[in-house]
Amino acid sequence: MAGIKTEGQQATVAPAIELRGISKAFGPVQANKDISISVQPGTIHGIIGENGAGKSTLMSILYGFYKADEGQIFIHGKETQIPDSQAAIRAGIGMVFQHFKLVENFSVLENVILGVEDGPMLRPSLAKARKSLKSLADEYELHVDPEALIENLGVGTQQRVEILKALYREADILILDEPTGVLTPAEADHLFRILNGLRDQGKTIVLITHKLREIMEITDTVSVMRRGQMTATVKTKDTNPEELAELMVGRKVLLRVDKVPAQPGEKVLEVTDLHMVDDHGVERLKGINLNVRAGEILGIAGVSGNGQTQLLEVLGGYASATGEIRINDDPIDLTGKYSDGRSRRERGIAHVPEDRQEHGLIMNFPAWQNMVFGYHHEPEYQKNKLLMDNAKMVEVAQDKMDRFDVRPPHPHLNAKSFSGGNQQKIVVAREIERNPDLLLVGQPTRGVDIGAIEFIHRQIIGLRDQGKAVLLVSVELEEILSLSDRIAVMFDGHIMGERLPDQTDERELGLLMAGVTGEGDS
Amino acid sequence: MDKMPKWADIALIPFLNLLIAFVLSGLVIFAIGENPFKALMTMIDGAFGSTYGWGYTLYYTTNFIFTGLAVSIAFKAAMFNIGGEGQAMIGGLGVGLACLFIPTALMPHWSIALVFAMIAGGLFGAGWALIPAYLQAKRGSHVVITTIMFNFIATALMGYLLIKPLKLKGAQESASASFPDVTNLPTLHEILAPLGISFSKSAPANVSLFVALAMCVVVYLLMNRSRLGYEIRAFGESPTASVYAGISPTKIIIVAMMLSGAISGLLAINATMGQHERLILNAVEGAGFIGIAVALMGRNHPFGVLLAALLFGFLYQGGSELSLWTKIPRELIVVIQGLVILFTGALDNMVRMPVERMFIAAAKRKDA
Amino acid sequence: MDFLTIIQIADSALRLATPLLFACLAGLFSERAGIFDIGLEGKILVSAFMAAAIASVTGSAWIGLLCGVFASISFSAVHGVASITFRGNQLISGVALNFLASGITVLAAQAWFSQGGRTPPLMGAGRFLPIELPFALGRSDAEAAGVPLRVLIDQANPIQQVYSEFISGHTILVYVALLMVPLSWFVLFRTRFGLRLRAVGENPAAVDTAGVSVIKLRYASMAIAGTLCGLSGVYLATGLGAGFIKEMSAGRGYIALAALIFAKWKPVPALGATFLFGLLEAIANRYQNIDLGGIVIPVQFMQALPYILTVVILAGFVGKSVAPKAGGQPYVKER
Amino acid sequence: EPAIIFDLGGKFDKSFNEAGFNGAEKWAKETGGSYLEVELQSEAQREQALRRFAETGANPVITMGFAMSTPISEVAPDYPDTTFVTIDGWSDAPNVLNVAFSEHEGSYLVGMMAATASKSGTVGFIGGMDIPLIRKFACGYAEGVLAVNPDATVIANMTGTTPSAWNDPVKGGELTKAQISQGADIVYAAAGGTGLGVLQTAADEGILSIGVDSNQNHLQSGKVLTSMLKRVDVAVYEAMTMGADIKPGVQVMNLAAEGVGYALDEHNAALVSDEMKAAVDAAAAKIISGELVVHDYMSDDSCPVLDF
Ligand SMILES: Nc1ncnc2c1ncn2[C@@H]1O[C@H](COP(=O)(O)OP(=O)(O)OP(=O)(O)O)[C@@H](O)[C@H]1O
Ligand SMILES: Nc1ncnc2c1ncn2[C@@H]1O[C@H](COP(=O)(O)OP(=O)(O)OP(=O)(O)O)[C@@H](O)[C@H]1O
Ligand SMILES: [Mg+2]
Ligand SMILES: [Mg+2]
Repeated sequence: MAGIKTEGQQATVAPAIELRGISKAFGPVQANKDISISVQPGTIHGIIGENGAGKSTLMSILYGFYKADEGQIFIHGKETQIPDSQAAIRAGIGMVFQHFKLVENFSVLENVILGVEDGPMLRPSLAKARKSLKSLADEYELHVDPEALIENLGVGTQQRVEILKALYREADILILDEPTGVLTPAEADHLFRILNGLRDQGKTIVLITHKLREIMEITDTVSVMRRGQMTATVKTKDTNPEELAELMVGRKVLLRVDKVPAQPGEKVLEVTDLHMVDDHGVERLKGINLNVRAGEILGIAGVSGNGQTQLLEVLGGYASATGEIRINDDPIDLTGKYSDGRSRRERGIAHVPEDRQEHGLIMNFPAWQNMVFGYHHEPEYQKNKLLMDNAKMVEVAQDKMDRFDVRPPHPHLNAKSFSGGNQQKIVVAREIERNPDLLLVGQPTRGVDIGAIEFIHRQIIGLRDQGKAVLLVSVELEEILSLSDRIAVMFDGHIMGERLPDQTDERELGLLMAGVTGEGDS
Repeated sequence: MDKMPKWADIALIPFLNLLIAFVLSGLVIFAIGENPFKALMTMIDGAFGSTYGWGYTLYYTTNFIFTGLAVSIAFKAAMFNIGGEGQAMIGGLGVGLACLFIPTALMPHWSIALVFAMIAGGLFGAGWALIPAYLQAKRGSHVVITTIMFNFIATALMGYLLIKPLKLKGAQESASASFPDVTNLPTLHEILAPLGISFSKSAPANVSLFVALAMCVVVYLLMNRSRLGYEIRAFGESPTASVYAGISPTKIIIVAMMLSGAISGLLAINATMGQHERLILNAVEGAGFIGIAVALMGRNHPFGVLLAALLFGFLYQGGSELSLWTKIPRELIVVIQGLVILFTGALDNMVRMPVERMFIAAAKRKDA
Repeated sequence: MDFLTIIQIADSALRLATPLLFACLAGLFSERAGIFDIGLEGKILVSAFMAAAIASVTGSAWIGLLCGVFASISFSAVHGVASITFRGNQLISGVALNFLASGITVLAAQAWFSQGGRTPPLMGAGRFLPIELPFALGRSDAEAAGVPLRVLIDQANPIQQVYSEFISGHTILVYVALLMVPLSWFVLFRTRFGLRLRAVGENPAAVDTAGVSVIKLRYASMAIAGTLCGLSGVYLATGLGAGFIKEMSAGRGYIALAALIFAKWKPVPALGATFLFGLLEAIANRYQNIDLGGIVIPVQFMQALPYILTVVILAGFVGKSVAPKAGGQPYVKER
Repeated sequence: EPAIIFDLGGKFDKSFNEAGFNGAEKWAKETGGSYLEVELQSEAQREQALRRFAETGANPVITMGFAMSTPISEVAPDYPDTTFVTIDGWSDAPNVLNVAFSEHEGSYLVGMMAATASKSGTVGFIGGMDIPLIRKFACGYAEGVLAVNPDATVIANMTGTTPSAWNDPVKGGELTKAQISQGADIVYAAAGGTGLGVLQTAADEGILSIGVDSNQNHLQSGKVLTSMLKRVDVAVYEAMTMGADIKPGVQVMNLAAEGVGYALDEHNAALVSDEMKAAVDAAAAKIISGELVVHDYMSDDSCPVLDF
């Protein structure tokens, strides 16, 4: 691990980046409030904070993607106006966004030169880029086939293209927004090697991440953001994860969940040799075998994109597959007439989807209509053969919202008007209150604040304690470790192996997640 | 936190949109050398100044309620059905076939004929929407383009039928024989006379108006109170979430489009059965397209559609009067229609953004 | 059907394909930049009107051309404001513009010329006249030989027939349209501008973060689309026809869109697709009720054939075409 | 106050409707009177226009075009005090005057002229919407052509089957080109606004054309052989002059009544030789006297000399 450059040098050199009093509002939301920060050249600076704290907004302002309402930007000590990305690029800033900004059906080369072509004709630009790409690749261990189409590359490679893009633009300040969220541990290590190499060449790097481990491992300094404000900037070597977590949330955080040992009963869910091919003809599930018993939580760990989403989709009834799935020892229809969400619900499967806004809720429907979403056929919500009973639905919604402490408890408010955590509570309330035999839960606490996380975790454990089966998918290893009674790790459409939470650790799981099998695994 | 109160969304914004469209239309009238205010007075007088005017205004309104509701249902399912014109044309074919070929013995009274005609018109209209719907659902062919194509195909088909098989022998015009008298629907004159209200005898507004009003209620209940309506709206808002909830996209696309086509097809009971009493070319007169403007104006709400249909009924009848009494061609209403669609539909944000900002600013001021 | 007849039908097809080709390329630039344009129809119409009106007033087809193109660009600009600046629904904007065009042209024509919504017939320099290419058999050859041109061509060798009938004798705009095909290809696939334009239709965020203005690019595409679509209308009114009549675009904008899909958003196939539709129209013109050994295909079927074909193409029976990914969506910054 | 309703082609179609318009204008200028008018925009408006004019007390209400037959039959009984005039249409109602033209006779004459002027022995006919009325034109024309040159070929095409066929000059032009390539060197256009495209293209391609309804010789001066006149202007003028005193029934506008004829003016003087004129006038005299009967397609829906 690289250390910090000598203290003396830092004092005399102007900071690579200095932000003063940056504020930015999106309509009624104040995303950044009077933020000041400075980053020394040749260092890696981490930024952490809860979801919605304003990290990405701040960095997007630096990259000219948004314009700050107020504040100044200094680059290498000079005040710089950054009205657009072109200006940022001129100022030597490059940014790798959380969601890559690549043109899928263009080649690597075309993506690299886009916006910095040398003249009106393409050919000379391409030729030049081809050459410099080669030297960049050698210099920084960034090997990519320049003629390959982006859509044929894996995420790790795509990220390398993004970094190449920045370097080709001669950036000496590189911003990376949550770069490791989509990477396997091995890929992440490779990335960090590259970043260290860049720092050694004198480049300045800003790294946004949610993972305290990464902050501790690679950064020189770290800033913490909370609710649009910068709460602290400290030297990494002077701090520890507990302190950072406290700075992030504003109070002491208990990272463990209390629970009694599981009392597993009958097999509720049994999956045998499940295969699934997606719309693009790619096989996403390659023979999954697993089971969940009544009264236990099976956690599925894995880097996202390894088939967990597809597994939930198949179980939830909105993707077809081959193989066998049994509920309470009864096979369910995988392709035919009864392979839809409604039939699955009738078989006692409830489902908290991974993406509440894409799947779990209709954002423009009021809460009361969302509270019956998926269950709108149930007799209790019907007034007669033709019409639904709106009054009853509002009443039920009100009751659930009260008990799940959804704030504000107004059933007539549209789903989009609730904060992420409260949206999640609406979904959890709806699904758990069905009292299902099997609960599928995907990323239950993604983008949810600590308080809500605790509440939701308690609900899930409560359901288990009532003797229900729970299948939990999460990319957060901590969450998996603290909630699960058994852990299965998914990689590339396979279950790599199963572990018991108290007999494994993040390190071992991380290896499995990267596709490295231990002894006794498939 | 909502950015705007609901009344601003359903009343203020459409009003402002409409205002801009009308001011521009006034400028157009001015630019072609006519007096916009006189033109407006002519239109108002022609559309509302007599029971004759009302009769035509309501006749057109009836057409637009049908097509407006049709477009709005498809809109709710996030389908942009531009095929109302063709669906109404083919609905007319259904109505025409029913009136011409169902033996009058089976239809002893107009009310029974009306039921047959509604079924036939609805089925034919729905059928004409089925292929675009199926292609959208199963093959992802954009429903906008396919429905436009089906409008052209419907025109060609009707042209063929009215020149060859259905044409009245010996006649010059491309039109079918007149329908049997028993299928002729009572006009407002006939309906209101027993109540002691005298209404112009010659205006075409007929009992279909009440069918249209009933359809508003039916559509309201369907969309806002029934499971199917719930599913259609859910699908329209978020297809991905609907799949999660077990709502079949294929089913919703096909059902919503067919409902839309069926209601478009019902237009024919007003135009073909009620007014012309025989099959002619182009009985629809662009009502299918106006349905788009009506649905946009009415915010896809049946009650709003009703109001917007009345507005367009007024424009249509007023526009006809304009071309009778002034030198302003009837195309003026096409211009107004274009402007209304542009400002209520495509340029909605031009008004909405500043109004929203105003409300946010006002809210902030109140908080402070 | 003899060889010459085929050539003559092809000749007619080329003329009829020209407005489609211009409009199709217009749609190509627009949709490649991520903006759906069902307003092609309206733009053809306004430019046809303006071109004819101004040409009849000034007596110059070229001034008519400029004004026609200007009118079409203005409509494009409105479409741009609606769909780029105000992020409105592009389909609705297109529909609205079609309405506007169909009304305003008649209104203006009536106010201006009082001829029932049409412009006066264009004479002489008010029209683009056919150009006789060197070595082609033309009117002067016929006069010199003292026989009708038709006879002269009938007697010529096949190559001369193709040259004189099919290749020669079109107005300049036909050749411009053909030239636009390689030009469009070159601009889109060989220049910086083309790269950015295609990128903005696939992933505008990539362009934006690369420091290039999405808005400017999209407006540029609108301007190009406006120009090309304008030429389509100009040709219709001052090349193919001799004046404006109401609704003279007659669905060509929609057919052009269909051709665009058929051509998978590529310039050279666009030529093929529009020529095919032109050919269908030429055949329907010439053979009204086609008798296929007992079964008579009614003329209405021939007229509807382009539309039916479009549906078939859209249904994917002729191979799936994938539209530019960002098509139809306004660009909103997101991370 | 009289009223006139123009058909879909509009009053400036340089053809049928414009002839009616000219008649009305002539009346207005001579009497200083004013009249109501409307140009229809759609099929569905027909009845409304009739009723509106009748309602406001216009008398007579003159309608242009065959398509008014049914609407007039529908509306006329409701307004017994109004007299309706239908030009080209037909209604049995007691308060309707049906004005019927003998287009076949006029077409016969221009057919003779076409056959005389043709060098190739092939002449063309381009009709508007394919309806019996237009076939009547075509049939008379073909008879006239064959009377002069029994070996001649007549190529007949219709522009379309919907009302838009009256207003499609581009298609008219393409049809003309097709006929030229089939050998035609004279084309007779009976197609309303579409005919403008025919005349234009014929002139561009260096062949002669024949206009219809109004005198269209001036449209392409020196390139239009003649025009088959259908004196709609006379009919309208007379109806307006008679005002409310019109006698309902049938008014036949044939050659004898000078309802049809051919146009001769300075624009085509050079094209019409004295012999041609003499032959045509002789035939006209025979038709008037009844010695020569031109077949009327509409009498039996068939044409002995032409297949459609
Ligand atoms: N384009 C936008 N329009 C409106 N609100 C926005 C926009 N972008 C961000 N916000 C809001 O601004 C706040 C800060 O968002 P930002 O994305 O900067 O947070 P973040 O710290 O990056 O969160 P995460 O960890 O989830 O990436 C949030 O409340 C977010 O909803
Ligand atoms: N576009 C509109 N124009 C005029 N009035 C409207 C419009 N939309 C709704 N309204 C009126 O607003 C009131 C509320 O309508 P309604 O309860 O049906 O709204 P909604 O949007 O269907 O709400 P929800 O579905 O949430 O119950 C009713 O009186 C209705 O007639
Ligand atoms: Mg972020
Ligand atoms: Mg040629």
